[in-house]
Amino acid sequence: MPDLKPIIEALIFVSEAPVTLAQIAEVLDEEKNRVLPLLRQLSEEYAAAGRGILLEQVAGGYQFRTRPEYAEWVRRLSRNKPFRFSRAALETLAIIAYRQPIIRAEIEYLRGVDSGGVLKTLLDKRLVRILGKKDVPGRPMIYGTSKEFLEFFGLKDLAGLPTLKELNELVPEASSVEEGSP
Amino acid sequence: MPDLKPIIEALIFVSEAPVTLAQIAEVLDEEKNRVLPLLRQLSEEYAAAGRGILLEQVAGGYQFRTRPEYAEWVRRLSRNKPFRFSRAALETLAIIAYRQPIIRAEIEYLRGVDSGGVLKTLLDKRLVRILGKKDVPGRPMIYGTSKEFLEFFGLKDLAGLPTLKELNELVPEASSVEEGSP
Amino acid sequence: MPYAVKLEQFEGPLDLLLHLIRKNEMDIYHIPIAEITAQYLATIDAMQSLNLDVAGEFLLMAATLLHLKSRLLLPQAEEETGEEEEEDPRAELVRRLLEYQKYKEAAGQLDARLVLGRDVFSRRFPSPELAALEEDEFQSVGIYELVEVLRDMLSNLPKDSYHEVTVEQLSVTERINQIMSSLAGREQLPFADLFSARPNRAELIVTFLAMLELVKLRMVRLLQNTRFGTIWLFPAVAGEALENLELDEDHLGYA
Repeated sequence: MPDLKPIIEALIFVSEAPVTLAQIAEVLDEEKNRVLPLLRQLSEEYAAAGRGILLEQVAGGYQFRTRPEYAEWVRRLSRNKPFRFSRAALETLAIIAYRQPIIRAEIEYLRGVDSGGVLKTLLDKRLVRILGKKDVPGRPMIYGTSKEFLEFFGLKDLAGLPTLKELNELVPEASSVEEGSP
Repeated sequence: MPDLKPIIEALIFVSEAPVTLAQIAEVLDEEKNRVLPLLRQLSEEYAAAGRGILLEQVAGGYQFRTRPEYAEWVRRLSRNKPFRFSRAALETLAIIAYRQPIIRAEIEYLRGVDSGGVLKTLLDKRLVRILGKKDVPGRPMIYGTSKEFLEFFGLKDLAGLPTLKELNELVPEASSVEEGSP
Repeated sequence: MPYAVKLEQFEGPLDLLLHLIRKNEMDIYHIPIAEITAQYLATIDAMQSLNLDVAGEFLLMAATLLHLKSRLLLPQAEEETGEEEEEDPRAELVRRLLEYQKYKEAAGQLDARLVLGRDVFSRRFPSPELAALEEDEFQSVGIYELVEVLRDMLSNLPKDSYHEVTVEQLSVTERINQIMSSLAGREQLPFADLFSARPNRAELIVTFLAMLELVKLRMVRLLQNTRFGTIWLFPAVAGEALENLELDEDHLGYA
């Protein structure tokens, strides 16, 4: 008979949603009234001083949560989190990287949506820079990638960017299928 | 002066990816060498008997993970079957891990078979990444392992890979499978 | 059939060769090429007879083995034309086999590790604590962002509205009062809710001036959760104080 308490701890720990007593009992193949006192014990152990996590009952289940008094520290950690690319940012960056020099209208034509916001984010993050203005009516700005872009992606130069063709060549069958489709 | 250990516990708990010593020290505004012994203490406390979770050093940071002996129960809760690597994937990963930076032709010479498909799979799974292009005719892409690779295989860093045995003779067939885990 | 082996189990020709050498307990440094070639070819034949698609690499290796065999059959003296002593023709194959074995071994070691998601599990999802934080983690919006929003909205207006004569012209003061009353009793209000569905130029300008005034008077705070995200209005003073607020239009200087 294995020690059930650490198993319960592990089960609750890895679950994104709160885990119910019924779920735990089912996984362990045990009676609920054998599991419940173990949950209470676990909860008490975590509630003891010197711990950063609490076992709480939420939405009909059990879930580990950080102690509320540490919220400020947790917030600080999340603030220091490295910049996360949104899908839109990545799309735009990819288009600029591969099609530069490029103007905003071309980016938007390719993406099919307004890209001003995401362009600005990329300019702010210094991944993209303004190369100049195009000699056409309206003198739109021309965008390209920056030195920081190369550093961020660990590239020596732009020629180091893999081409789509090269990626397709990895799996010859797959690329030929794509070429054949309309 | 707040008790730092529970805060550290909360910070690691709340992160999806392993948290580095530097990140923790920055959030706490403390010297790394004041944080490190606390991390060690935490790690020992979790390693003590009766716990379902371990504090592990992986991919250059710290992360809570369930104890391996409870894998079966965790899988039961999530109703997942354990996945299996193909031998092609494992061989290719091993070659890239030990020989990086490496180009596709070198991988294929070592394996003796076309490896485009398996390379593509490993790129898709983010276990392998493109490091750039090699300065030789044809500018082939250079591959290396990712941070996810370290996380996935529970490695602290690349130096944590077991040294390649210099094999001057044949090893018995089964040994490659049974050979030790950490 | 002499070689009862599962053919699909071989990753490639090197793998198959290693298997044959082991199985026959051959000395890897002195591989009897004739013997191994025969076994190798027999295996490939078996693969083909089972209609297995034999990859080109297997055939290439077969050719290499046959070539090696023929070279070993040649009298040594005739082949030694150079001044250096010729390397054993099998040497490269031996090197490749040992090298391949090394990585095959390493692959097994990787597989034997405690793999995340298979043997050990971590919290690979954003913690509810962080998810909640990200929602109400607002950045302060400066005047610059406000003006940008104004410019964007103006540029999206249809051209003809420039010449539209508005019948009901709102004053800035009236607008301030309107904003404060829609904000009363609420914790926050999306900035965009202050405008009608198709605001005209005058409405936009009056509303913006009212907003600027309220910010200047520190009666509201404008916050944004992400750059270019929704701008939210927060009452900066307690709810009761708002209702008793008297505004002198002349004092504001917008009349």
